[in-house]
Amino acid sequence: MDMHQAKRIEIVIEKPMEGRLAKALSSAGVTGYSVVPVRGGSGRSGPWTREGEIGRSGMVMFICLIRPDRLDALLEAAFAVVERHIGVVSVTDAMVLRAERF
Amino acid sequence: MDMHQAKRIEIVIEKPMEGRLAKALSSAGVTGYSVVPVRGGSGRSGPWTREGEIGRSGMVMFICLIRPDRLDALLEAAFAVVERHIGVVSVTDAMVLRAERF
Amino acid sequence: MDMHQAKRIEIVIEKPMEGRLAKALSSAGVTGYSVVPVRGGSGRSGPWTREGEIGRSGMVMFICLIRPDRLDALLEAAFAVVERHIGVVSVTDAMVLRAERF
Amino acid sequence: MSEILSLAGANLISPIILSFALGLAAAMARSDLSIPEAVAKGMSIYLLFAIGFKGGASVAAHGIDATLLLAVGAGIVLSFGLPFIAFALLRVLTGLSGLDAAAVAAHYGSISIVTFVAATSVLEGRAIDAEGYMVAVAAAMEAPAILSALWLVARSGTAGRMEPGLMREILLNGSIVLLVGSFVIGMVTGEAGLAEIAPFIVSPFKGVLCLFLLDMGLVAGRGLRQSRGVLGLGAVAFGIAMPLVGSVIGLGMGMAIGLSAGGIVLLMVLAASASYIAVPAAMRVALPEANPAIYLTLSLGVTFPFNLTLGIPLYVAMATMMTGG
Amino acid sequence: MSEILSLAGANLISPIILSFALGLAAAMARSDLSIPEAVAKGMSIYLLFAIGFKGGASVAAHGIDATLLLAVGAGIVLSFGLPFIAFALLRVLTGLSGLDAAAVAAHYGSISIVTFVAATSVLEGRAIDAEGYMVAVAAAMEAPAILSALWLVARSGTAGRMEPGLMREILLNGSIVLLVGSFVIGMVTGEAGLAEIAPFIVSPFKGVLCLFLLDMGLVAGRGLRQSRGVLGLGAVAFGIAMPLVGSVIGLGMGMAIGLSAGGIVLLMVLAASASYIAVPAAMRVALPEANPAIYLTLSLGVTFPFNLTLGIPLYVAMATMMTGG
Amino acid sequence: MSEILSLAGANLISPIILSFALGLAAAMARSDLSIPEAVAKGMSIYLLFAIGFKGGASVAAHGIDATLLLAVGAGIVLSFGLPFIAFALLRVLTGLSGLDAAAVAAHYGSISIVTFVAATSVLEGRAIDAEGYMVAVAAAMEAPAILSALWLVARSGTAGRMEPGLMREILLNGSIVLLVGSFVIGMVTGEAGLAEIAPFIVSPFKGVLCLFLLDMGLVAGRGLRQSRGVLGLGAVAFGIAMPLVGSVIGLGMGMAIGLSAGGIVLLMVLAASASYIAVPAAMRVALPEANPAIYLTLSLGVTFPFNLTLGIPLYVAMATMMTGG
Ligand SMILES: Nc1ncnc2c1ncn2[C@@H]1O[C@H](COP(=O)(O)O)[C@@H](O)[C@H]1O
Ligand SMILES: Nc1ncnc2c1ncn2[C@@H]1O[C@H](COP(=O)(O)O)[C@@H](O)[C@H]1O
Ligand SMILES: Nc1ncnc2c1ncn2[C@@H]1O[C@H](COP(=O)(O)O)[C@@H](O)[C@H]1O
Ligand code: NA
Ligand code: NA
Ligand code: NA
Repeated sequence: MDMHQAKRIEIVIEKPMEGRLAKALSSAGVTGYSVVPVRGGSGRSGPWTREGEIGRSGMVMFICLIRPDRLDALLEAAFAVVERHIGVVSVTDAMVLRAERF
Repeated sequence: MDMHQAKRIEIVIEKPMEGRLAKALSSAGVTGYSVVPVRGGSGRSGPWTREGEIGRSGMVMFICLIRPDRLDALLEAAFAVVERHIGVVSVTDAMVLRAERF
Repeated sequence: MDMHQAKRIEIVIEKPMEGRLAKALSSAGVTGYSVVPVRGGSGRSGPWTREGEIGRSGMVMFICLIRPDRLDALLEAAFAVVERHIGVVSVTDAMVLRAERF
Repeated sequence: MSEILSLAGANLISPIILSFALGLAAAMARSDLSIPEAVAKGMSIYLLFAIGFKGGASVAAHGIDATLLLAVGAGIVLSFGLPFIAFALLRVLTGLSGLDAAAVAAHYGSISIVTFVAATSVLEGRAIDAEGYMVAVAAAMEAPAILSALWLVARSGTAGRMEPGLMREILLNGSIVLLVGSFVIGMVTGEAGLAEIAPFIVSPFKGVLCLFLLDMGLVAGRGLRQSRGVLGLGAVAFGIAMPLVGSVIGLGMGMAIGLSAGGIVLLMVLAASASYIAVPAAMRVALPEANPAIYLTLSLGVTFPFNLTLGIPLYVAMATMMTGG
Repeated sequence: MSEILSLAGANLISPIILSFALGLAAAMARSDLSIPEAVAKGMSIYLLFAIGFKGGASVAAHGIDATLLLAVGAGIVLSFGLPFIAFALLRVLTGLSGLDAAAVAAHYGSISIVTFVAATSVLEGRAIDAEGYMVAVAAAMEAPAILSALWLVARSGTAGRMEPGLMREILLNGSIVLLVGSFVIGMVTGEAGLAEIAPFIVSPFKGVLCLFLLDMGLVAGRGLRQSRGVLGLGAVAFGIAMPLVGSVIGLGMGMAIGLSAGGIVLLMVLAASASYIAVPAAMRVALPEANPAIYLTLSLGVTFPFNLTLGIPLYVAMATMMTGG
Repeated sequence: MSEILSLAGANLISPIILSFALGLAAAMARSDLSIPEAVAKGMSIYLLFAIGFKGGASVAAHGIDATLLLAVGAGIVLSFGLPFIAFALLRVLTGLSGLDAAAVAAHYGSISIVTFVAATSVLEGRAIDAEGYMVAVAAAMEAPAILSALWLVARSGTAGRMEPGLMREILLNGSIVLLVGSFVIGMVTGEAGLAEIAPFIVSPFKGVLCLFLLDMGLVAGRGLRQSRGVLGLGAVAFGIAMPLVGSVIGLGMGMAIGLSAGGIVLLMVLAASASYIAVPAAMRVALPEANPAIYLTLSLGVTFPFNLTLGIPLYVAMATMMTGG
């Protein structure tokens, strides 16, 4: 299999900020991401869960695979959104199939 | 803690292909995987969300930890399914507890 | 961007054990984690899905970013809970923004 | 003519249509109004169960009509045949590739069960009876069109292939199984069974349909907003012409096999409507290279609203006129 | 005998049973028909709330019977005691390990609330009254069996241990809390309260039960398909013999404490039914080494359908015969 | 006085209040009882759709009252103005920072639609009519308070800023769109439309409200348990004083513009209630540094239960006394 270097960025962010992060990513030229639901968790502000909730509360997780050379642009865009908000950003080295997609 | 080398494979694939990927993985002798829902995302075909949808649309994410020497077999099986379809395959180095499980 | 070394721990565990793992993590001083739903999967005990289920069956995934020096404490705490149960624990190297949060 | 317009007008200000319009408007205006996937799916299961059961109970009450088999046969013929007409029309009206045209054609041979349900609701409102087994005809029409589309693609030499297992998947598709299953349950338990659960499947039915159409409006509106520019004028014209063509063929076949006026309307609606659930999923498996934005926007964004608002009253008017009702 | 058969026959063609059969068949045929987890859980909450509330309202209407405490006591004794009988039977009929046998035994001491609900529905259909507080007996029987199973395991020296917090978790289990809570609400607000919400918890109840049983059929069918070969003939025999044994003991206790014919049927059903929600979760915590495929398949795949189809009419026949109804 | 108490007593033992109490108690006791997010959201959509539709149908039946515009205007003034009063009261009663106080103030200027629904239910129970368009007033009051809060923060020189797009987001908020949209649908389709879907939006309404309040009790109880110690005595006092202040102002304005007794009660309830859905989300975007535990616990854990149990009967008593009803 022909594998290519990539970065995997994972951003956990509050749901009300989801649209803003999506917009920031696309402005930064990020070509693709997937959003995974987060059922609950815990942080400095204590534990939480989405059970029974109805509003735009809770958090979501963006997962984004990109070419390594575009990492900085992505992080800057993400950081501008996350900055004043709670949320977690992490980056992992990864290999991807079909590099032309990233 | 006794940790062992492993590979973590993450495959985002269209929901209608979920059953075929599962079958391909088990044919390739992959012993375990977990499937995580994907709420939405964006790619070359634009943004999407599962809100309000009722059919087998959208995507799911397979997460699969395996012994490094079995990576190629898995990737080949996965690629045969993903090939003509939209979908993203990435591989990360990981360490696992309880290697006998993989 | 100012990035810092971290470890990303991913624990797939049975839902009935979710509360116990959360408690063990917080006793071990783990400051933050997110819980992601798992829709289904496969392992030595065969394939499963959450479709149509109503009880506390199935599995959930804890994702936890921590400072590398706290990895052992976390793994010990997690292992004490997972030990007799089915479940998968993996660790990946990662970089994080805003290290003061971990 | 003026009667058709007044019928259409009355249809347009029903809670059902207005709920769809509300969803459409909300999505277009980018409101965050949305219905959770699980709730939307739950409502669709409710609607399929209710419509199947009521159809079966009605067959139990009125006895199996000699035309049952004819009607099912007509449905299967329509589902196999309409894709060819759709394909030809698409080649004339649009510049779509053979692959995309075949994928679209599959949708128009198959059916939209919600359009069917909305039509049933309109018929009830006007006290026009229809054969209960039309539900079985609907189920029979879901799948055959997919085969025609694959054949169209194979003939053109492109990539489409019959994936192993796809046929079983299509025939045992959840909505077909639920529709046929609840039809059989309704037939077996009859009026007594219906009486037991009528407060669940009859009385609140229309209200649930409103919320479901609100959701469909939201999904359709979101699709229209995101795929602006995907459809040319020719494609939009197809999305309106095709249901008209289909309905006329349905009218002819319905009269030929001797359905009641209500049954004819329902056959017309089945012929005129386009799938947006079962067929899209099958297309993603069998023809992944076809562009989903095209077939989804056409089916859900153009043809569905057309049938819901203007089509159904028009088909009712045509059928009542032709049967001298 | 022939009457039992005709009762069973009538029971078998009810929408409720046929919905279960539809789900079972669909899952066996590997249809993709499925009900979202959230909807299934929503329906179970609805059913628990409705059944609890109606029980409480009925107690408010008829006054607290002197036998209430006796009935709850009998339920607790049954729940504690039945696992020992189940365990012994399993050792005779099957080759299951002590651990697996204990885990299975816990399920049979506890109860299946849906079987209880289905039985209530059958009683209503035949106009047989039952004590409203049988709902409280059901709640009381959920947990004790788990303790018996843990004791059985501890005695055999295997790994089972009383996890800290497990007892609180079991007793404050969502379904117990909801059942008891809505029972109390029904008792406090009485007939007036019931009248206010009857269009929600009474009229559509049976219809919701149909969809819920459709889901249970899907889950059971999926389980049966995946665990083919897990159960030997002996285990299957146990899955049918144990409810019969349980129901006879329930019959005896019900008569001894002076329940009405309907109340006796419900106590028999509680004794005969096996848990498939609360107990499995507790077993995953307390006895993780026990094989869930065994206890889930037995409880949901064998005993539940047996009770639903043949068991309930049999228990009704036995109870009416013994009470001379 | 004794009459208020007896009204409050009667209110307290309604299924609605007791369901809330059950949820609260279950969460406090750390039961795992919970309602899936999708089901909770589905119920909230149902309630908004039903209440909006019924309001619109009632306007269609009774004609548009001359006071409609006045009432909407009064609502907007209240929503803009109440945050200033709340802010001042908070500075007096608590040691909250300006930022936290402003965030809390925004919640109290906006409204809780479930409190409104519960009040409607109480009014119906006592056969007190209210203007159907009060639903529109509710919708109009959701958003303005947010602007006042942002202004309060900006004045104090802290970080709050008007995020681009926030205003559109707030005004096209799902609950506003659904409430206004279904209100319009109800107005357009009128009594005939209502009759078509009444078995869905009228008969089972109260029952759904019970389950929804069970969920709110669970969420509120969980919040209270987790944020123990977050609120000082002063904050709790504010959570009870502010609805009283708001209701009195609402009473005055309602009388001034000539609403009926029922309409006055609803305006009082709107003024007295605090948002816990739309405003929290807006605050997370606009004032992320404000502590959500404070405003959520106050709004959902203190003021909501107060209004539900004691507030509503008190407001009814006040309004009927002042209007000589
Ligand atoms: N170290 C972490 N690893 C994973 N998720 C985290 C971590 N810290 C915070 N989170 C997530 O972010 C949310 C808010 O964190 P905080 O701002 O610390 O309260 C938490 O509730 C978690 O869902
Ligand atoms: N780079 C990426 N990282 C994460 N997910 C992606 C990426 N690219 C595509 N996806 C997911 O795959 C879907 C289809 O991608 P595409 O084929 O590019 O439209 C997207 O909607 C995302 O959910
Ligand atoms: N290698 C793996 N990678 C990812 N998830 C796994 C893996 N093995 C097991 N799992 C998950 O853990 C569950 C239980 O595994 P097992 O104990 O092997 O039956 C599976 O059903 C999966 O959801
Ligand atoms: Na068609
Ligand atoms: Na039992
Ligand atoms: Na207010």
